[in-house]
Amino acid sequence: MNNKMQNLRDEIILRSGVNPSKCMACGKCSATCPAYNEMEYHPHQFVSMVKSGDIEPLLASDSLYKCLTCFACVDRCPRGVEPAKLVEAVRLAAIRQQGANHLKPDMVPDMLDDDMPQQAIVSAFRKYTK
Amino acid sequence: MQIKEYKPLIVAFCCNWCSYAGADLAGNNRLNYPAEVKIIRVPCSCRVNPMFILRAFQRGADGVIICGCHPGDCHYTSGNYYTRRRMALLFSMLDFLGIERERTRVEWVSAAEGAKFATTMNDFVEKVASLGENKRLEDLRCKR
Amino acid sequence: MQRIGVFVCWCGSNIAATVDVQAVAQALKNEPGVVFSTDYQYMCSQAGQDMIKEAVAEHNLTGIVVCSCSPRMHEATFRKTAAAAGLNPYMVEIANIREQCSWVHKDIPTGTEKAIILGKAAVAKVNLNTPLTPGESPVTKRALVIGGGIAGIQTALDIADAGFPVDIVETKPTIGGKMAQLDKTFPTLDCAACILTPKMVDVAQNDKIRIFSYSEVEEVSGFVGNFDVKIKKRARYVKEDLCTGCGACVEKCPMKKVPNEFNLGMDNRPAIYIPFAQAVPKVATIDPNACNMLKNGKCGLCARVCTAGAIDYTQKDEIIEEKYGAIVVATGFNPISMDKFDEFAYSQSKDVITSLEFERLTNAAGPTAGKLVRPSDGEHPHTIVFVQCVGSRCENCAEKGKEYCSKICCMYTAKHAMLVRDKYPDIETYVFYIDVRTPGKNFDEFYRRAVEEYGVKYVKGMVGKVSPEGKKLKVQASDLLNNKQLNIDADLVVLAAAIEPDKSARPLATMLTASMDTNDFFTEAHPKLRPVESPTAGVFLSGACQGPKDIPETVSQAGAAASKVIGLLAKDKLTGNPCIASSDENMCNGCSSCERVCPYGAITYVDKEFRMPDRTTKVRRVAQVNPAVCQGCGACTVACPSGAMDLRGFASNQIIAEVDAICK
Amino acid sequence: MKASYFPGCTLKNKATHLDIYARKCADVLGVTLEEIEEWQCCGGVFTTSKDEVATKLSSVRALKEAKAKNQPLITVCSACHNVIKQTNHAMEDTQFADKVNRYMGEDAYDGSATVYHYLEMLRDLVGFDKIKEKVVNPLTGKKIGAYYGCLLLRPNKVMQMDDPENPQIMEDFIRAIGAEPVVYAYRNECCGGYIAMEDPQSAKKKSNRVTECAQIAGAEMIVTACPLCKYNLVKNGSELPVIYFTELLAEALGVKEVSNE
Repeated sequence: MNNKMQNLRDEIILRSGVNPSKCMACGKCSATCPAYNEMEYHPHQFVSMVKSGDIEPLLASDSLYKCLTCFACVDRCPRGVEPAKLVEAVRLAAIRQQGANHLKPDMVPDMLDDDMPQQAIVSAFRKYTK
Repeated sequence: MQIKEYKPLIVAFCCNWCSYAGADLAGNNRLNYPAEVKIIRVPCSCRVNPMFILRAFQRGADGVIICGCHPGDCHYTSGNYYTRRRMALLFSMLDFLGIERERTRVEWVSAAEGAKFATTMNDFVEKVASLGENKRLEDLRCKR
Repeated sequence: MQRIGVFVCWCGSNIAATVDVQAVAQALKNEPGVVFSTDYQYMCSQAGQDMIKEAVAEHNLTGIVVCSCSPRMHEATFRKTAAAAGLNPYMVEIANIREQCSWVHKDIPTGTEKAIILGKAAVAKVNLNTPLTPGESPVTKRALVIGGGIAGIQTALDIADAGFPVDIVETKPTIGGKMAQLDKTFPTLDCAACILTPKMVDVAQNDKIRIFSYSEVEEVSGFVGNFDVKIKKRARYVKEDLCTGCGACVEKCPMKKVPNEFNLGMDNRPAIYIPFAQAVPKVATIDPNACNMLKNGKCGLCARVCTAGAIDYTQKDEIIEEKYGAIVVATGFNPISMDKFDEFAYSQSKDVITSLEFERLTNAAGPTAGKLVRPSDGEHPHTIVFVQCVGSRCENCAEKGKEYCSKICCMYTAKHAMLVRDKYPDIETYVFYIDVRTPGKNFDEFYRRAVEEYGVKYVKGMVGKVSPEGKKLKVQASDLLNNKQLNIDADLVVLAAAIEPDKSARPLATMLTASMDTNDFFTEAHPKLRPVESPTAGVFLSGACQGPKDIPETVSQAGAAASKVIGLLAKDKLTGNPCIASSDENMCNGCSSCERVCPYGAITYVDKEFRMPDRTTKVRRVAQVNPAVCQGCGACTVACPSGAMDLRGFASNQIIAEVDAICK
Repeated sequence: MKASYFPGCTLKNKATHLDIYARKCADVLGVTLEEIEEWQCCGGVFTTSKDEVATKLSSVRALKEAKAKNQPLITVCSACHNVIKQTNHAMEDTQFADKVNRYMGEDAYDGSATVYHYLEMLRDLVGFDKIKEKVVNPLTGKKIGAYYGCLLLRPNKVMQMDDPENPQIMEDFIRAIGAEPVVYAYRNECCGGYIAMEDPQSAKKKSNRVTECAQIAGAEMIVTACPLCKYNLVKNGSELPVIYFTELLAEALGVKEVSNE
């Protein structure tokens, strides 16, 4: 792990409040994840990859935007690891980079339909942009 | 008058089952700590009456440390919990009397922690030495 | 005034290299009470000991100070030497000038100075030593075993084998415990009943063993060798001595819809019942919550069909008082409740069951006569999913699961899956595991056989969600090795629930003043060297009450506990530690402070008559220490506000004398 | 009884029914809902990151106002409830609260307000027994599947509404209005949420899974507290009608015309 990755790893751990060392690799987070099939990297991989400092592939992956923040992994984890918070911290590390917003305002009109609640739009903005 | 190098006088109460054995282990491993530390063996840290500590200060001790088993490991199941509570009270009273907090300490040292015993004593002696002589409670009539 | 001899040991060069031993001996010669002082190369050697003995005779010594290695090393040696010389062994004190002086200090002046001070402290202490004699107490030669599972049964049999009478107290109507509910046992696959029931019969036929079934321990007082125990024998409304166990009443009872606890509620039993065919004692019991006769006086059918006249609706709970020399705790375990784990849909579907329920479901004496079917509709299952570690190895979920590994689940799950595949090769079996833990004789071989020979599909990963949909259980799980999420349509899901100590253990521990860990497992006196003894003298531990255990481990621990009990009961008298607390009755004001801090319950209060100066008498409540129970920690001496309580061997004035000597 | 009320953006727009009937029913049940003045959107999702301060300010303002009036804060929308309740919990951490309070003017806020979801209000402040008494049109015979989604229950450590794996609050509510609850396993799984914006296919899979599961269990109708859940289920072709719980309550209490759905 080089210095930069070490720092990023520490920052992610600090920001999320998650200690990936608590993970016992049972895979229940990935077993319970509703977005599993859309993800390239799955919740348990986020935990183990952050732990080992292998963060670059995560930053580049679309998986960051597939998490639904439904917290199933958080509540069902037997070790209290809270993978969803880790996913969010990695996502923030990605979208906080300049020009890296995942969702841009001019993309939004095409995504809407008449019934789409405001809730969806504000949530998506909060999750995908900085 | 001859100026003597200041060396603090430290009394250490060690419970027989953990900390005294820890001190023995420090010896077995030849881990140095200052000779100012003199150990008194008690069956359990809860045998240490606050009176003993006051007595030590009265007689000119500069620091008193009590060592017991780690919480949950007491040979007598709960003795060290009593120690913890009693000493919390005593130390705050001593603080009130002007005896610096650093002059008293409770430390948990297991029979396997020879190294911890030595580092604890080194640290404690250093802290007490930096405070200088204990004058507040010393009874000059008992002065050596 | 004491006449003290000081003996400074060189320990070869161990001490002599950094301590000027002659200077130490010389300096201590002038201490008060010291009449003789010398040094020698090896005090612990025969020659050294002889030297001490000669000095005692020659100088008429009353106390001895040995400046040598740690008292943990040779205190016992020098006490024996003193005794051989005709002194009380407790008139010896050791100044530790090796481990705590010569070995940790580098230069001779420093080491010598400290050694002298340590020697002075020891002399100051010996000046105040008094001869101590250990107390003795008699031993009641009878043991009590609490819990009648395989642990209690084995312990009782072994104790009885040595010729001592044993009583077993069991809360259920029969002994046998969890093992009686099991089908087969790993790793040999012999049937649990076939190996357990002969032992149960042995217990019943052993004239040294009494069984108090349907009973519980109500009160314990006393101490090692002399426990007084009250046992509540609950009314079973059947006279045990008359009932022949013929079962006519069970057959005729009209109230047939009571959930059968022996089959974990998977079928029903009548209000009067015998838990299973091989029950010991084979005596019927009436469930007062279900029996019409007991509830509203209408029925009485069982009394009419009983030719032995054993039914007695007026029976009352009975208290039995008995004395015991030793108590063995064998209260066992239970699977935890699955209420908080409903992601596995235990409360939503009858086809999601625990492993213990699965045992009953495959047991020939179980609710389905051993035919493996879905509990919901009685149909043959095609796919079974086993989930391991449900509630085990959980962090921070005290109200949900357990932090520890339950130890037995890996093996019984392998057994279940293997047996299914053996009997019904058409059934697909999946086992979801985090780790497979098989450290036992022939255990890993057994697990490998399940995988390799029986084709059980082991998947590294966990089940995340079970969703009952129509007749199927949709199981969503992770397969970590293939990095896939699996969706399996299962017919039966079996949860390997964590195990926890029986709920009766906590109140029992309080009664026994025996300590427990945060999980309510009993604590052993030493985790490695005294694994079957409780820190409370006279209380022993057998089986899963001390920690999760499988049957072979339980049986060996049960035997070990029995041997400890036999060792105790074989003694006519117990010799105690003389360094114990004692109270000065004249100073005690009966405040109970000492009683409250005593971890052993060694302190009691008596009303005692005291003669007053004016020749009147006055009755006062004063503390009394039971010398057989006190372990000598000294907590009470500090709690005592009047200074009445003191600790022999570590008396307050002795410790103060040491403090003074060090600070002089 | 008076309570502060946080309706949220969606309730003023696409989910007016959720809001209107919540107010009407509160009147009947003797609860006066006082809308927070100049409330701002909660943001839709809670940001868990410890260094996210700005995204929490709107919730803290609402909480602070409720606290100032010494009233419980009532939410109806699941998302608002989740965000505000989690924010409230985050404010109990003094280090974090210090950062937020720099934006809060003179009065600092310390996380001491109590937040109730409307359902919790019904259960804990009004009582389902009392609701039962006030029902004039019991929905007898209706088989209703409660859909909790993820926001109401999780993270349980903070939300503390009910057992997150086997919740009962909506089922009890359904019983109180005279209908029959249908329990199904996916009632606490995610509908897909905001992913509907950029990956509607993903949301469809999740939503369909929920409705299928409810349908197999025999539900005739799904009741929810979340506008986004309703949107996702309906949009993705739920064969079962999806209704806000406040609408059902209003129907039972006789403040809404009986629907023919």
